[in-house]
Amino acid sequence: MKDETCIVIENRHISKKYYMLKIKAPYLAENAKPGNFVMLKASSGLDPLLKRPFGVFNTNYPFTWVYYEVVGKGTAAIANLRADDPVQVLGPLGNRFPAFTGKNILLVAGGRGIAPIHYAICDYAPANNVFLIYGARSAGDLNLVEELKGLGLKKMFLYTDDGSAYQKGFVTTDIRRIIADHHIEVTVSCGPDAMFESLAHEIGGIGTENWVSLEALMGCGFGICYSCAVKTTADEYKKVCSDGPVFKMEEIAWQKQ
Amino acid sequence: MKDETCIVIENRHISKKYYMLKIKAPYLAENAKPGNFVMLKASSGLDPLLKRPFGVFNTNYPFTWVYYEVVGKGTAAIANLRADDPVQVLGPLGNRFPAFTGKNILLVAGGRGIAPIHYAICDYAPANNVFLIYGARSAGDLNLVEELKGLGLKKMFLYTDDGSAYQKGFVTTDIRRIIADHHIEVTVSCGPDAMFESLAHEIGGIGTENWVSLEALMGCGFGICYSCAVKTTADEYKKVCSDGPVFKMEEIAWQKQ
Amino acid sequence: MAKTIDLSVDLGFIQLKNPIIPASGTFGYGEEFQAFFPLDILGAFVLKGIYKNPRKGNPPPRIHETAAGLLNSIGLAGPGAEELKKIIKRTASITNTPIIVNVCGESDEEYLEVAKIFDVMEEVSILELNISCPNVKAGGKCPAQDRDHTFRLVKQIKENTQKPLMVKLSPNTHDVPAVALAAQEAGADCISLVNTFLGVAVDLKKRAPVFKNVFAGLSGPAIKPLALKLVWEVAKTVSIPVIGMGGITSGKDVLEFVLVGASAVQTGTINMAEPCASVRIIKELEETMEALSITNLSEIKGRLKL
Amino acid sequence: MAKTIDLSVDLGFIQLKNPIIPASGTFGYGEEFQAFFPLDILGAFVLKGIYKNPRKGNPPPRIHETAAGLLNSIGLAGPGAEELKKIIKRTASITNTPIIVNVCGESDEEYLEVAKIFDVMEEVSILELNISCPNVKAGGKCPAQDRDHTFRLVKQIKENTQKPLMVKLSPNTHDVPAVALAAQEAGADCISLVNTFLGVAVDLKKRAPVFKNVFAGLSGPAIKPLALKLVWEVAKTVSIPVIGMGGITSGKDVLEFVLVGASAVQTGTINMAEPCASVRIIKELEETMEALSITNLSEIKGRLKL
Ligand SMILES: Cc1cc2nc3c(=O)[nH]c(=O)nc-3n(C[C@H](O)[C@H](O)[C@H](O)COP(=O)(O)OP(=O)(O)OC[C@H]3O[C@@H](n4cnc5c(N)ncnc54)[C@H](O)[C@@H]3O)c2cc1C
Ligand SMILES: Cc1cc2nc3c(=O)[nH]c(=O)nc-3n(C[C@H](O)[C@H](O)[C@H](O)COP(=O)(O)OP(=O)(O)OC[C@H]3O[C@@H](n4cnc5c(N)ncnc54)[C@H](O)[C@@H]3O)c2cc1C
Ligand SMILES: Cc1cc2nc3c(=O)[nH]c(=O)nc-3n(C[C@H](O)[C@H](O)[C@H](O)COP(=O)(O)O)c2cc1C
Ligand SMILES: Cc1cc2nc3c(=O)[nH]c(=O)nc-3n(C[C@H](O)[C@H](O)[C@H](O)COP(=O)(O)O)c2cc1C
Ligand code: FES
Ligand code: FES
Repeated sequence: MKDETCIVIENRHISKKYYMLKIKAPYLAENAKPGNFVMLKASSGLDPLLKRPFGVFNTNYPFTWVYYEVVGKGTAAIANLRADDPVQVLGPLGNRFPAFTGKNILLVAGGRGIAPIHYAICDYAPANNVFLIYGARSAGDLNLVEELKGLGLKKMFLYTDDGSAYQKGFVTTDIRRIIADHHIEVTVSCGPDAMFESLAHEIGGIGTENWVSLEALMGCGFGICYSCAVKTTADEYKKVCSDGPVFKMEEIAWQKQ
Repeated sequence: MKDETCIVIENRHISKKYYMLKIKAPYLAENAKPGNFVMLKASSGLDPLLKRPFGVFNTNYPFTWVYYEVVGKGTAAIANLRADDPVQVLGPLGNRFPAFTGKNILLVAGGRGIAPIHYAICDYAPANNVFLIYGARSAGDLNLVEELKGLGLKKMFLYTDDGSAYQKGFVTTDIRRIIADHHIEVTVSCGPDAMFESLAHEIGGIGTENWVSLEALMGCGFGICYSCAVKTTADEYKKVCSDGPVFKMEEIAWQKQ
Repeated sequence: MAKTIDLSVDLGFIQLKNPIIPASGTFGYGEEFQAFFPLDILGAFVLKGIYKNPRKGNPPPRIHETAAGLLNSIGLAGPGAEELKKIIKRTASITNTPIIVNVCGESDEEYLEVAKIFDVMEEVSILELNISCPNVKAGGKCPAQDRDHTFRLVKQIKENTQKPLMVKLSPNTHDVPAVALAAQEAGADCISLVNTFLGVAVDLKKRAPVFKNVFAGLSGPAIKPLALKLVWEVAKTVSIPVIGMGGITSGKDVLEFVLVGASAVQTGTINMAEPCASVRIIKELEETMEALSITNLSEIKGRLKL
Repeated sequence: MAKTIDLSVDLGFIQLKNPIIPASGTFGYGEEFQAFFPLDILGAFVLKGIYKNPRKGNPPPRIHETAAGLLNSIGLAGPGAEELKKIIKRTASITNTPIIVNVCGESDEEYLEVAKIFDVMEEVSILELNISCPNVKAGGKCPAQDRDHTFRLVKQIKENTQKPLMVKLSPNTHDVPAVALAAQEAGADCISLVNTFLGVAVDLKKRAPVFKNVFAGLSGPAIKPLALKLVWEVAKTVSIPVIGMGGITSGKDVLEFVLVGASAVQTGTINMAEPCASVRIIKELEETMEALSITNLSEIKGRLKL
């Protein structure tokens, strides 16, 4: 991991509040593994003060891509970046998705959770049978479908909560059937907390090996501030940034469970 | 005066820490008089918090130009603006340089003080005999000389403190001789406080009508916060933003005097 | 905007059309803002603090920007009470919005004198007692630093004036809720807080404090979390209405202060940075209330779920 | 950089190679930063606060960003003293930079117990007493809020330990210089300040405080003017060295704290935002000293021209 000033190559508006940032970050591009994340800050100013965490969407030396949604002042500042602007980059951070070969893997993404899942697809597709469930609030939140089509997925299931595009429903709507139909052995998911809670409820005990990539408020991103606590089933706190962000689903104490 | 979001047309680096900002600000361009200033802020963020004051360099409906030097965080943020960016603009503010016809006028500018003086030249040159003394620390601080040449000045006297360009000296070095030689009746100056102090010493009592355009730390720019106090010879404080920024030289209590 | 959203605020002794009240020292004498928007849109507004006699104020520099904050040491420059009376008549002729006079004094006697002058002006709706003024007889301490002094002063003013009295607290004291309680017990009709926090800035080149008085008052977004805490503590303690302030710059900020217990708010530094801030904040407040299904501020006032 | 600039600092009981000391809770256990720069470049560093037993810390959210500031309510999560001993041995094996242990306790007894544990470790150079921990027996009040409690606690620790003792003050008390003086009288070798300011944040959607404990500690650039004031007041009051902190993000900030009287500084929140901040700040400090013709910090320490 390195704390560097990198250069913005492109900051493309995708839809609604979603953007794709491409940065020139050789060290990051060389070292980031699927599941890793980076901390970004648009300027060296004092407000916003802290960097913000983002999953690695993809890398291609010397470039790294980040797919993000504007939700507050940190992401708004990042959305204002333009080609040639400097950006503060700390990474790669966190653990990675486990490696698999010859498995039937179901990836599950909710909204911007597609970011690390995209990188996982790139990693898994060549040597596994990879399926994707991808859902979001509505049409404009379900982006990058064309890009996903080129990644060698066995099958893709797309949902919007409001039915404004593809199937109306949630990522959990048909998941048990999909798992059964395709003899899924492993699931890897990323999305909002509410999605994880439903997921844990649906597939928690059905025998698949389930991995999740969590979000949490992060102060530092590398394990020193204890901001990013998540409760485990052992009734301890783990640090999402350095113990995760990838956890076994059963390790986490989901609230709804 | 209006508080508006305007659009940056161009933000050109001139030399060292000097820039020329061109904004599309129809109301301002239509209403700004020579000597007026504007308050600018690069973004709607909270740090920097306040707008910063700048003399109007020129206007040409619907455009306004501001010539500025980066000295701290407010001007640094403005220097980062690019074409099409929004910029917060409050103006026009303050009083104007008095109007003259048929006079021998000497304009005196120190460093970035050329900004309002430039606008004054545009205003005075058609109907008066206008002379300019312009000085700055060194070569890279004495900018826009070519632009000034096209404004119809009778004569221009250029100085650098360190002699790295033009005459070595200060704006005060030959001022008494210049006033005598060209039968100057009116002087109008803008520059740093130290320049005013020397000027007041040199030409305070020699019979010319002397006007100055002051700088001060400004909180609001329109007279409500009392931040921009300047001591007068009547031992009162005046507000640079709303009583000025243009004052009679003898009204101000110069420290060195 | 949906008709159903009601921004009005009832302070008991007065009804305001909305909770937005530009704060003393950051809104001039009101009339200067008429160039930007009609004063009629405001809930009320507070005039710059006034002493009996004209005051020059402190030598410059009088302000210094810090990270998301502003230090000021204006020194309460002003034209004196007689001149302010004229200004108020002028301002009152252009708006019906309630005018609040920020009463200052170097001694209890001066506070009372100033209060009486404006108490008899029908153009004035509320007196705000600025108990953060350094008191010459108390060795430069201000009444706000001392519960007993606050009680004495407020009582004396209440006994000699008719108008509703808002007492403006300083955060620079040991036990702010105790001072608030003293003000309430002495008869205050409502409390406003916070005034600025004492801070210091250093001029490295001069190796000297930026301000001649060394200390200056910190305001702006930097202080918002500290102000929210104090407003919450005071609102829990007193039963009279509390007017919250400190770093408010948005409609959301207003709702945060209302949730911790403020009946209305004052907006300070933002008026300097953005003269039209009031227009924006009122609009944002309405929009945010609609988005959060709040139809009236009284629904949420002090209703922080613990 | 010119050879003539000497960054070293003499605290009397220890010599530091420079005045930059990352602050407790913002620098982990030191070793995590070795990935970014050699710990040897630092003047010293303070480990995350430690209690006797492992602590889980508070439920999330534990941080909330405010304008140029950070509210935190981590709840002093940590592995307990025994585990920390192992970590310290590991860290000490990679650097000679003095290690400072931030001693916490829920009671005076626990403070003493923890202090004694680290007092006997040769790898530890200084004990920093974090007197801002809520004290279970004192109804949640922390020793730092009370002069007498501070005196008692510091005296007890000094009588039972050998290492230099740094007492870290809270700004959330009536009379900070008085508490500093009490610590000095009880035998403290130096003072550090400020810890975080109490603030509140509101979650509008939930209509609840952001933090379960309601209050959280404000740090970062937002508090710098308030911290400079308190450091100045304390440095004027005590004769032992003062370590200043609160919002430091640059070499210039360091010099401002030294001018108001700090012998050295601690850097907090900036280490979270920018892990390499120490490298940059040391470089900026050297450059700024050169630009201002300061060859040694002792030339300007406390020399604010009034
Ligand atoms: C490991 C990790 C990977 C991530 N990857 C991506 C990604 O690839 N793309 C993407 O768009 N986003 C991602 N996020 C989320 C992203 O970090 C946040 O949206 C961002 O930090 C918000 O910053 P802000 O300043 O814009 O919002 P703020 O102004 O800080 O916050 C706006 C609102 O969002 C809430 N909030 C912010 N962050 C979180 C969070 N992490 N959990 C819960 N609530 C939060 C705040 O409490 C507040 O209510 C990731 C987060 C983590 C921890
Ligand atoms: C009426 C008026 C017209 C002006 N016109 C121009 C112009 O045309 N072009 C231009 O480049 N600048 C002009 N200035 C100066 C300009 O406003 C300042 O340089 C700017 O506000 C600095 O902002 P900052 O945030 O970059 O610096 P800050 O970070 O605020 O300050 C940097 C340093 O400069 C000092 N400083 C800042 N402003 C002033 C000031 N006004 N007087 C004395 N010290 C100050 C600060 O105390 C600090 O030490 C004008 C000022 C006034 C009042
Ligand atoms: C430039 C300036 C002048 C002020 N003058 C006064 C005053 O005359 N009387 C008063 O009670 N408060 C005065 N204040 C304090 C404000 O009214 C308000 O309490 C404080 O700024 C906090 O609010 P804010 O953070 O929204 O600015 C002044 C504040 C500033 C910034
Ligand atoms: C996340 C976090 C954790 C902290 N933990 C501790 C701690 O364990 N012990 C302590 O004495 N201070 C702790 N502090 C306070 C800092 O050491 C420091 O006093 C404070 O943050 C002010 O400095 P700053 O503004 O530079 O951050 C913590 C601060 C933060 C932000
Ligand atoms: S974000 Fe700091 S420990 Fe995880
Ligand atoms: S800058 Fe506010 S009164 Fe002049």
